[in-house]
Amino acid sequence: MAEMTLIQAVHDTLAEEMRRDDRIVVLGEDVAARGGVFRATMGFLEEFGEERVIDTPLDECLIAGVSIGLALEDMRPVAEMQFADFIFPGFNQIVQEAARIRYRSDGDFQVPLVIRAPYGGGVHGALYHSQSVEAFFAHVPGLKVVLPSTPYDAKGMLIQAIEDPDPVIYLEHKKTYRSIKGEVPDERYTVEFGKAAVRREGSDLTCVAYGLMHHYSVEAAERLAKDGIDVEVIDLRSIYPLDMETVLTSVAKTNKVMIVYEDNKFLGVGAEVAAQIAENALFELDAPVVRIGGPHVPAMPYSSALEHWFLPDVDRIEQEMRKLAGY
Amino acid sequence: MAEMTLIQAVHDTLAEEMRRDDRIVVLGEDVAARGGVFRATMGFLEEFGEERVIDTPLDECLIAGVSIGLALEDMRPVAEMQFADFIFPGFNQIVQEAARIRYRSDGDFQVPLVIRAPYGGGVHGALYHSQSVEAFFAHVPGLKVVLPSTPYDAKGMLIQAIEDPDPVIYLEHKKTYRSIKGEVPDERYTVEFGKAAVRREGSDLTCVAYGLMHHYSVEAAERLAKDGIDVEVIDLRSIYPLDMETVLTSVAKTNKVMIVYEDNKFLGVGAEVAAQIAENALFELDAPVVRIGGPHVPAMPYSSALEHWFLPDVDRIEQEMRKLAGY
Amino acid sequence: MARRKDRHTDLGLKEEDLVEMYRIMLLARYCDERQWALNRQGKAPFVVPVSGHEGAQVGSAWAFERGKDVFCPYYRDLALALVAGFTPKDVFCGLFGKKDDPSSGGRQMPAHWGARDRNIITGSSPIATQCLHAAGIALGKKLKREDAVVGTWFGEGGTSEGDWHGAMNFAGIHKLPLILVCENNQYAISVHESKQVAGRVFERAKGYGMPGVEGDGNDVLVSYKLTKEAVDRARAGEGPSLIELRTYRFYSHTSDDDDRTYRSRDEVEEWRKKDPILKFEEYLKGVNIVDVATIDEMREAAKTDVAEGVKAADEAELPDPATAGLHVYADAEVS
Amino acid sequence: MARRKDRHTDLGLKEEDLVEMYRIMLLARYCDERQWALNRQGKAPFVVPVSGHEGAQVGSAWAFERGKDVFCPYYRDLALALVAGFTPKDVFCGLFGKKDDPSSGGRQMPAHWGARDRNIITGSSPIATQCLHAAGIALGKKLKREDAVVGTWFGEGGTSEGDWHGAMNFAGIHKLPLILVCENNQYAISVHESKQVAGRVFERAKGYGMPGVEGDGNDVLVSYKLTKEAVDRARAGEGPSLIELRTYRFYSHTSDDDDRTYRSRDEVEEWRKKDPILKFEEYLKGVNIVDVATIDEMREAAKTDVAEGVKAADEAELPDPATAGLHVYADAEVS
Ligand SMILES: Cc1ncc(C[n+]2csc(CCOP(=O)(O)OP(=O)(O)O)c2C)c(N)n1
Ligand SMILES: Cc1ncc(C[n+]2csc(CCOP(=O)(O)OP(=O)(O)O)c2C)c(N)n1
Ligand SMILES: [Mg+2]
Ligand SMILES: [Mg+2]
Repeated sequence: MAEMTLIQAVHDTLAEEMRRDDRIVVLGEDVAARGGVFRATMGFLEEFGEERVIDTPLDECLIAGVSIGLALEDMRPVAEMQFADFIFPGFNQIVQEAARIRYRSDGDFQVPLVIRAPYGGGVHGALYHSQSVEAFFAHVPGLKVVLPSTPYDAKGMLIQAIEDPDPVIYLEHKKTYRSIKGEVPDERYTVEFGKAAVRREGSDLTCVAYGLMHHYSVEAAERLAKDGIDVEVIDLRSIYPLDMETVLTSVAKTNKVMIVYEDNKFLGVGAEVAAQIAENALFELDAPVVRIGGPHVPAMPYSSALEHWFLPDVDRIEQEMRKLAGY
Repeated sequence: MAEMTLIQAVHDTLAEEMRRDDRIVVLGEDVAARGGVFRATMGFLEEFGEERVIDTPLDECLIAGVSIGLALEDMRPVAEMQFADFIFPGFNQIVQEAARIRYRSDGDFQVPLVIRAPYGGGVHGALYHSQSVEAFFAHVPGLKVVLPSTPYDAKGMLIQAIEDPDPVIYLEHKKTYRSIKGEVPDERYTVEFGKAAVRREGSDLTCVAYGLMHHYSVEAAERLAKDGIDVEVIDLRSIYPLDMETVLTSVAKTNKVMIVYEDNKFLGVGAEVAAQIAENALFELDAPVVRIGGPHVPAMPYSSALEHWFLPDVDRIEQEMRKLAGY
Repeated sequence: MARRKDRHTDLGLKEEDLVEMYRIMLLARYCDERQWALNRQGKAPFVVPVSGHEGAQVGSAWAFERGKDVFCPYYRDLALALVAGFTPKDVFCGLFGKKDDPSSGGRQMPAHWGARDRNIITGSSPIATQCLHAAGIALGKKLKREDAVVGTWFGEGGTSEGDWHGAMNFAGIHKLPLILVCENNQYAISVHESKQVAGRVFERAKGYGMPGVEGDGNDVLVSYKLTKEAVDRARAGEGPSLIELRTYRFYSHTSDDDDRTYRSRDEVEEWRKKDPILKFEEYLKGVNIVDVATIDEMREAAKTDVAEGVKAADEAELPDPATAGLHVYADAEVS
Repeated sequence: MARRKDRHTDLGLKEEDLVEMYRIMLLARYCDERQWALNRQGKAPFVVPVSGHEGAQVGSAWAFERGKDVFCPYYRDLALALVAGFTPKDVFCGLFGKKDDPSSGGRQMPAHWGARDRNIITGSSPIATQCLHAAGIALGKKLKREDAVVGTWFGEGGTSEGDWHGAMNFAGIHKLPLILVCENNQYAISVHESKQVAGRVFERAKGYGMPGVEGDGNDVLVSYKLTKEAVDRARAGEGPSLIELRTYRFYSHTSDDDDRTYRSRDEVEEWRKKDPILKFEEYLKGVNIVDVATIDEMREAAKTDVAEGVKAADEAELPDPATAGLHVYADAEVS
């Protein structure tokens, strides 16, 4: 057991898995000589050689398409998209090919592929280094979409993703990379997809979040706790499969629910969570569902003042929690 | 006033507009010599010449990107994506460029661009000629997404789209092309975006739909009417901007609501509509919100038996309406 | 006399090879004619024709080693699929959307070839995506030290997509055992080559650091020769090649198309005279491998095979709608 | 003596041109040095360096007609932006995310150049997208019968994206007045050209039916010459060209990068000796346009201009958060 940052957990786990399974190949922009712009593959080139650690051309379509080919050859590609914002040239390959190959071939072919990408804002990344992309992919049957937000989950879910016989979009929040530390067991373990984690138990209201926003939500909940308001905070971790059971159980207990996410609110993940609550727990609710999400603006601006305007923060979450608790 | 099919309305309107405004250029695959694979631009090459009716290479990224350039030059490109399913190679240009140019330049540049695409299933198109893509684009601030489902709207909304100074994704349901006929006034008119149409008034329950599904819903509602159950059917027409006012007014009246769409249910448009109802009309509801959407399967299979399994039809909608009415 | 005209011996092709290549070309042609007839009868809603491309496809596919090399074709490649092991029954099961369709069990449109046991990688409708899969598979073969070669086929329209560019670039950088075969029939649906391709397809190879050649795709031996040389180079570790085979499709793009809006009847007539099957028959007769009688016999046999395939496919079962939720993920049925 | 060495007169460049080109190169260099210093002081979170590219940028940009032609640059093009009309104050307003940043009013990261009134089209971070905008704009110019020429700039890494392929293809097919300028500095962040580009960039031009040339990007006159010839051809209706200017960046990719992990200090040193500014100074001295004294003077003047720009930008206002919801659509504020 060691305490480490989230990025360290990603790095160490990936290295461990590559030592165990030589079908694993890492590919992407700057993953080899540079060890990744966030250092997720630092030292890999030296340890695993340039056949298993491949600097690709600057072409995300290529990264996705070549990875699919490798997966079809029963390799275990772990592709890195340098920033989630740059995944879109590969959108067609991911959505039309990776996601649909098992289904369209009636189970004859499969694509055991992991695509890792750093996402999320609050790092002065402006419009093109701050985006959240989970909603696009979670909408696509055939893909799994996970967003670990603790070092523990980063490890367990990365191993799970590599073992998964289907394509997994594995998203890492940039701002959690070094700011979030936690204990990581030395032994190998997996974290099952489709199981949310109750990060804080509470009885007064349910707050559903994931990624950076779940950390902010826990912080906000602690503030309310001082005033005797007990918030249950759920970290979804996996968007597809989505663990609505945990959410609905919590809502049945607290009768109030809010969903916090930094992606654009409209048709973001919170829309699906709210919809499923409206379908399945309507009469459990004592207050309208509350969603806190990014404004309908094309991603976060650069200048600090503007960025702050966009991104939900602990203060705002706290405020909304108090409002909802007092409803 | 003439009765015509939806595709005829698209064709005639586009031709009319091109006669009025020579900044309009049509471009896409097979739009010139072939007049479009659905004949939307039949005769255009002859009338407007090859400078204004451009057969592009087979590259949707190019179609989107070149169109953006034309729009930046103050032309009025109307691009055709041959099938909505093939829009994804252009996803990056549409989402990252067209949608964000006004915002990122602080209003210095704009992209008055219309992208037309036939979408939707029930035409033996299988996985790659049946898809619904509205949810992907409606999630992206900076884009407008409209889906006219009558010849009247097809005309009014196409003119509106061309006049709109921002990028508009204009989606035409393939199955409505020739099956849906209606009166179209000769004079020029626009249909404002963000105004839903109440296609059938009713007091017992609200059914929100768009595209082909709204026609099916009206049909199902007529069946219920025979038994004295009065369904209000709303055709959203425009997904962004989204007219929740009309939906909420209706829900306040009927106290029951269902949403019907053929796209994959998870994170499809119905999720946002349901979420906004849960946020704003929770206590108006006498029954849980119901969503009917495509199953979590990578688009429609080919074989008729399988296709039928996927696509919501009048029978299924009727069934669900009866269930909800009887709740 | 015959010696002088013999072009196949130097290519390492035996008489049996030629006869089998010819037989498959006939099978493909008759499958095509039959599927059009079925379409007119209302029994096949959607048809993708191959006629005209048989020489390019059979010639190029023949250069690969079945059971070892990998095929990443596109929808036009009916004749290629037959080389790789599809039977007429397989073809028509696909056409009718039957459960026994090896490609997809009736899930995909006809002509979306794929079958793991025949080393044909599942294909989709979006153009040119298979080129990158082929590059990835070729990389996999290289990393695994297997001496298999990968082939990918596409129309000249396919060269416009970014996927093709990426595959060319990656194959060139990593000297992958990948053969990229362009069946240039001069039209992408209605769009003429001149509006599709700036420059010439095969001339692009140099800019990606690989050899590029062009040849008469309606000559099955030329198609074989150019591809075989490339496959041999690839197997020897000398990297990828681009091959442009010039050909023509005799029918409309698909049964949803009507080519009269964009191709003159004269042009079509002109190209029908260059029919790859007739051309090959002339050759086979010239080198005394067949005569008029054997040709008739073989044509009849092929027709019979096709008819039997149609019958078997017609009698085959439709997929069970209860299976429509399977194979979205490995681990769960969805609904 | 001087005559023999005169390379600029034949190019149609006057003394004033050379002096102005030199001045802008200096401005760019000092802007760069200043932004690094500000970064170290914690006053600029993000820096994109230009040093090393000044010759390629100023030489190529100079071949265009300001006020008429259109620039579609990429983030590295600080010196180009100065040619097109940016001032040091503009540059530093961008660096500090100030309201007066002409590119985006502080919304985008620094170095995302754009300004309608200077004919610089707004740029984004996703690589190579601007190449297709440039093609579309060039088509627009052609349709409108304006004799403007469009230029687009990108790194050799940018050639890998499908957008670049599409722009080359479309420009070639329609003989667009488009100049594609590759600033090949041999690295895309850490990825060496050999892992990025199969073949050679300029050799790809032929496959798209256009001329392709390469030259020493560290020589501002070579950069000008090759581009000017291409612009003249384009303006005469002879279509597009691809120009590869070989150069090097002196610093890390950005302030978030550390180039010591992938470039040897020797290699960097080697290229610093080929500094385009020193090279140009040698030339200017050789043809007696400047002497040591004028160089000193001009360097001091440029430093002063940069310092004043920094000061003005420092004093400029930050954007008002109340404006953050504006300009999503023309017709509405959103929240
Ligand atoms: C990404 C994408 N865009 C458009 C289409 C529609 N489409 C299908 S085939 C075709 C033409 C292909 O032409 P070519 O590559 O030359 O092959 P050919 O049919 O001539 O053999 C087009 C445009 C598609 N299937 N995929
Ligand atoms: C689509 C996309 N993918 C990845 C990136 C990240 N990225 C930014 S710059 C860069 C390298 C670009 O290299 P090159 O085009 O050679 O230009 P240079 O920086 O060398 O001038 C990369 C990979 C990006 N901005 N956009
Ligand atoms: Mg073709
Ligand atoms: Mg570079």
